Amino acid sequence: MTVDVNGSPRNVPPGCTLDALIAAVAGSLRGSAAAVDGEVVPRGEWEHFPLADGQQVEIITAVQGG
Amino acid sequence: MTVDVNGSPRNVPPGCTLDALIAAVAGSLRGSAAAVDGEVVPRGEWEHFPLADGQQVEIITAVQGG
Amino acid sequence: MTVDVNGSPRNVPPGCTLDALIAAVAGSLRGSAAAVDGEVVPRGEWEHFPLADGQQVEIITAVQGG
Amino acid sequence: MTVDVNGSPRNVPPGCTLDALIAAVAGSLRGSAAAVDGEVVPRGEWEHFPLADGQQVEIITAVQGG
Amino acid sequence: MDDPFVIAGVELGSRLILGTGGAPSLQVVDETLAASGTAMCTVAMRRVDAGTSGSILEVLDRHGVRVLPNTAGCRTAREAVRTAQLAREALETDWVKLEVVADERTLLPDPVELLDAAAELVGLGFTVLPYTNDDPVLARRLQQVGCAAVMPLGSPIGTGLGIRNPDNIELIVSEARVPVILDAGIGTASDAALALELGCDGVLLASAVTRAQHPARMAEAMAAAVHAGRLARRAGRIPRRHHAQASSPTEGMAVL
Amino acid sequence: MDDPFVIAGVELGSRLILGTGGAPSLQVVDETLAASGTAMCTVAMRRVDAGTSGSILEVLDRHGVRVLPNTAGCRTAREAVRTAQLAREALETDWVKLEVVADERTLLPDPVELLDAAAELVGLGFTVLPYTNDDPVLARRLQQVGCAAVMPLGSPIGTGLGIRNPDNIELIVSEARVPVILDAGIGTASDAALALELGCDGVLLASAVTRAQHPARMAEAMAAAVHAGRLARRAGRIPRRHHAQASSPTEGMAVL
Amino acid sequence: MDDPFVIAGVELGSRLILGTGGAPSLQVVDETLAASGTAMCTVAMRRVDAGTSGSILEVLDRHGVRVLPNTAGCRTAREAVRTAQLAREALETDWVKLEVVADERTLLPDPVELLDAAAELVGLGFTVLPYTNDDPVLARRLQQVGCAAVMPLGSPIGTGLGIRNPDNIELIVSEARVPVILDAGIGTASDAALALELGCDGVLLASAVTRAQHPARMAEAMAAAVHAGRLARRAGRIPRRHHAQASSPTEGMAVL
Amino acid sequence: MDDPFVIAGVELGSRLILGTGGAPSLQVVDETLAASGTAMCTVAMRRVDAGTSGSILEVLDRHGVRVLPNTAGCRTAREAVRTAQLAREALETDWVKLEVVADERTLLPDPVELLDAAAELVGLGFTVLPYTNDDPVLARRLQQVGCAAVMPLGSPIGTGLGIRNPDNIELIVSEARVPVILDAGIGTASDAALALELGCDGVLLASAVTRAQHPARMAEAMAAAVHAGRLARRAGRIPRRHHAQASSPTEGMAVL
Repeated sequence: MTVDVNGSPRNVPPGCTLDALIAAVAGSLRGSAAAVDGEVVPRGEWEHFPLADGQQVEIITAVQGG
Repeated sequence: MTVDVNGSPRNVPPGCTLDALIAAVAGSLRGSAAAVDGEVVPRGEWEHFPLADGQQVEIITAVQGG
Repeated sequence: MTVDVNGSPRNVPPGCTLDALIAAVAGSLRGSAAAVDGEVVPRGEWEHFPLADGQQVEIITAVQGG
Repeated sequence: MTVDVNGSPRNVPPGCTLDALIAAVAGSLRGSAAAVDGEVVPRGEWEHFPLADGQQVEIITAVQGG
Repeated sequence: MDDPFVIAGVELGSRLILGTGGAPSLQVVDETLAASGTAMCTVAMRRVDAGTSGSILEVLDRHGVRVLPNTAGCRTAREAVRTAQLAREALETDWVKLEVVADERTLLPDPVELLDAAAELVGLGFTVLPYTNDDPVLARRLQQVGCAAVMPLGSPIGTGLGIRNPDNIELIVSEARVPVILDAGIGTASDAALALELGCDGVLLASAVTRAQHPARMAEAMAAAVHAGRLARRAGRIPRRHHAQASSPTEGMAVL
Repeated sequence: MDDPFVIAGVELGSRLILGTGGAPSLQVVDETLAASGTAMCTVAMRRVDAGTSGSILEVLDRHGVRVLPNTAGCRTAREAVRTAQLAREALETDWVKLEVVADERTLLPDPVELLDAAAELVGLGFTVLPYTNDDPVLARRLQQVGCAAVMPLGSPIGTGLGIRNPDNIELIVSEARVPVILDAGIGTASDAALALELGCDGVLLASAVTRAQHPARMAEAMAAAVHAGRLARRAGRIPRRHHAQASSPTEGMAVL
Repeated sequence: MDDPFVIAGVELGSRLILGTGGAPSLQVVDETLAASGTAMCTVAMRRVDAGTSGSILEVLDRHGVRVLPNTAGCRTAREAVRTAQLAREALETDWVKLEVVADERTLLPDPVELLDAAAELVGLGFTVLPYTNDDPVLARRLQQVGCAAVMPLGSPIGTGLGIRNPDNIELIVSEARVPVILDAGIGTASDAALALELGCDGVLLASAVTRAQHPARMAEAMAAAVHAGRLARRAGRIPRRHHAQASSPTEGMAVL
Repeated sequence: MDDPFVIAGVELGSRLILGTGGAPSLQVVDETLAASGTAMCTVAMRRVDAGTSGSILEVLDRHGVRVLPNTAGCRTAREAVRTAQLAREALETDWVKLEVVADERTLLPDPVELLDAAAELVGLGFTVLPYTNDDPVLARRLQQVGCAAVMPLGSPIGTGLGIRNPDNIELIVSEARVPVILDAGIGTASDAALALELGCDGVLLASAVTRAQHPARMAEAMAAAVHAGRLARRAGRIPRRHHAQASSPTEGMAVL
């Protein structure tokens, strides 16, 4: 199936969970977080959070900032 | 009957209307306005605005101000 | 003979007096003044002030200034 | 004989030299200096500098200052 | 007039707006109005029986000066709106100088209550001239809700500290789509001139004139200062330079 | 006139003295004189053949304006004294704006040469108006040698930076026994008003007007600013306060 | 430590808080952290794939510095709240530097959105440090809704104009019941010292260090300046006097 | 030390020079010396019997601090030269802080007497550090006659008004061929930091420390401030900008 990650379409296996996606995109779970369809998903729920086709996912991390 | 005018009780004849009260208190209708029980009464309604016992009336005018 | 006027050599007839030089250079005596060899010559003396060959003459006037 | 020291008369033995006066007034020679009749006397001359009756002597030292 | 001062479609004959508060007597108000040439003055609304006198209105009438009621003393949007409504009934004008202050000590505007009151009064058909702080963002929002002018402070009311943050005033002016009137803080004539030079369209002041040692003379000074500042703004001042530049010719020096 | 401006026993009709340097044309000088209402203007003295035109004097005559020759460009007392003498012969006035600058970059006065020149010129019967820095001690010394006025700078010539050290100007004014004229540094109208508010008796400026985008308009602005500043000085401004003070009554609020 | 700096019950080892934005490299961030001795740094939250690198966190870890995520770039309360929530999940801290700006040009806070966001985040259990303007009333309201500190600007972000309105900062300090941190506008060391002298509890700056010609040296300068300013505040400065006062004795002069 | 502070070939270990006047006791002087880390202190020369105590020298010795005698109180070149000669005999140093003031009220330097005294003392082999006003031309002349440093005031002695005219200090620095030491007017730490940021090589202050509520703490503050200001000068501050500049990335915002 396809989800939108940070504005770009990405194919993910059916049943893919959020923690897997974050790990794949960010390289690790540490220091990152995600919102699905505009709602922030608590870290504790990532493992069991199933993704659905067409969802909008934002995956962010810390960068240098003022 | 008695109405409260600018914080002090004042006896007024039964059936007294707002225009009469303003004229009595302010000396004329010009340059003054009134609120009854917290609601501002439009100038055009004064003549027919009956006062009731115990109402709170504020009668104001213009003074020097910054 | 030759005198230096405002930094340039200028031929003047023998016996030429300062008032004549100023008039020639400035067009009139009004609004101008002169120094000969560094000394300011009072207006009253111009008429009878003889110039000598090789003298340094400065003739000035008023210009726009702050 | 009498000399004026810092504005007050002071009796000193005849033949008194400047070093003795400074020592007497200031307690020591260190950190002080003197002028006699308005002239500053170099430290090296104090020992042999004879005082004369009626001289004006200023003896100064360092104090707290900005 | 080649440089009209217009608020809400009404041309005012002077860029100097006077507050009448603080004057020791109506006689002094009368003299300052004459000396200032102002076209609009503020008044406060108070209970008739508070030892007040309505005759300030007669003084303003005599000078043909427009009256601008204020909501001085109000602390909430609710109070300010009702006070504006009373003023409208009493003075038959829908113009109001909107003041909603946070406390008596600083007399600084409360941005939230001010914005709420402004929006409500615009909805009620008032021509709203809000006294605001010097925050360019709040000034922008006040315009967005429909205020007819914005009136930022130079410094707190009555302090005479002048314009403490000219950068903010310039920023407000650079974005404004309505007249900007410097309100509060003016202490002397040069402060008023500076306000116009920064691009303000007018100045509103009270204490600087009414509490001066010679109010009428200071009123005349303020009128001249506002005129001077406006002309200077339109004349295009010289740029600030860090190095000197001679104003007399550097050539043609005599050798002496 | 209830507040005359007098230098060396001569009453001048305006506290604004204009320099004519920097104006793009005599036409512009003519317009600025008319707009400013000035009563005295400075001119520089230069060689006749330096492509100069004497007709600046005609413009001043036409406006009935007093001419004040300067010694601009002089670097030593000797040069300045001779230049003043030439000016006296040329213009038949013993008034002189004395300038002795240390260098072309800063155009700042040289205190030692300035004081020497001032003393010598006073001895020669001149009425000396020295352009000086803002040092109160030098201003005092210039008065001691007999100068008819002192003319401290607000900031360097042509910079338009205004009055950089108001404390010094106030100190000079507080001690002055002759008129104090703020000379140099004025950039815009509020600077001129401030000079008068600080207690200066007049202002001398050139570039601020002659190099403005619209010289005549700025000249009018400066005239109004000087008038405003003088009136404000005499009106007795309100003291600066650190806490706000209401200009509307705090009693008699309606309960709404 | 006899003068602890405590926010929300947490003692920080330095009153200097650094932003890491603008540094040309993580190497420079590393050097500035070492030179500054800071105990807390801000970071921004951005999409992982925007060419960003997470390793800023490793640098902060290495120095044992607390991370303070910001909501830079947010224009509405909604965006800011969600960004804060993402930061909490990502960084496992409930502290947030709350920024809600009105536009990209001025980067000034939007008072209405800021206040709404602050109230909501406090309700969600965040420790909120809001970047605000210098309005004392807004600072008061931010405290009323439960912010752990208030962080007024000295001047707009990145301008280096220092503290444009010290009166407002002093007023905010005089009323504050939480730490006041001067945020934005610092250009050089004396600006930082002044912030502490005015009574601020700390300073937050980024560009002044990260964009200086020698960032690590400026970081050291800022650390010293914050220390100096705090000590000066606690030392009780001499009052400002308008007349001179000798620091050497006036008696005991020798007659020479 | 990679950034030595050298006067007349002598390296001093601190850019902070302290005056000892105004301290309530030698005990306080002792504490401030320890806290400041200064390497040179000024003393005044007074009659032995004026209830004075010579032991200030012992305190300076104990801290290994160089003594710099001043000519405070002198009004003429003659007095100042003789006072310097007495100091040389008494303290066996040919360094002198030259003060020649015009009056007791302003304590401002007399430019003419100062310059005369400086030239004579240089001729007598003294190392002359003159206290001067902020006139760049006088500073230049003092260097021309051979002074080893120039010490312009920020504001009058003891006022604590800081640096009233930074432009003049920058101008003096830009031309200086000897160390420039900001002398007089410092009120608090940020003033001292600013002096170094403007390019001064050092700061001399007395009252700001000795008359502070907690002198030793203020001494420590001044030491930190001078260090901060010098580092900031060498770090290359960011330019002042009129428009904001973000310190967080503008790309990579999440869509929330």
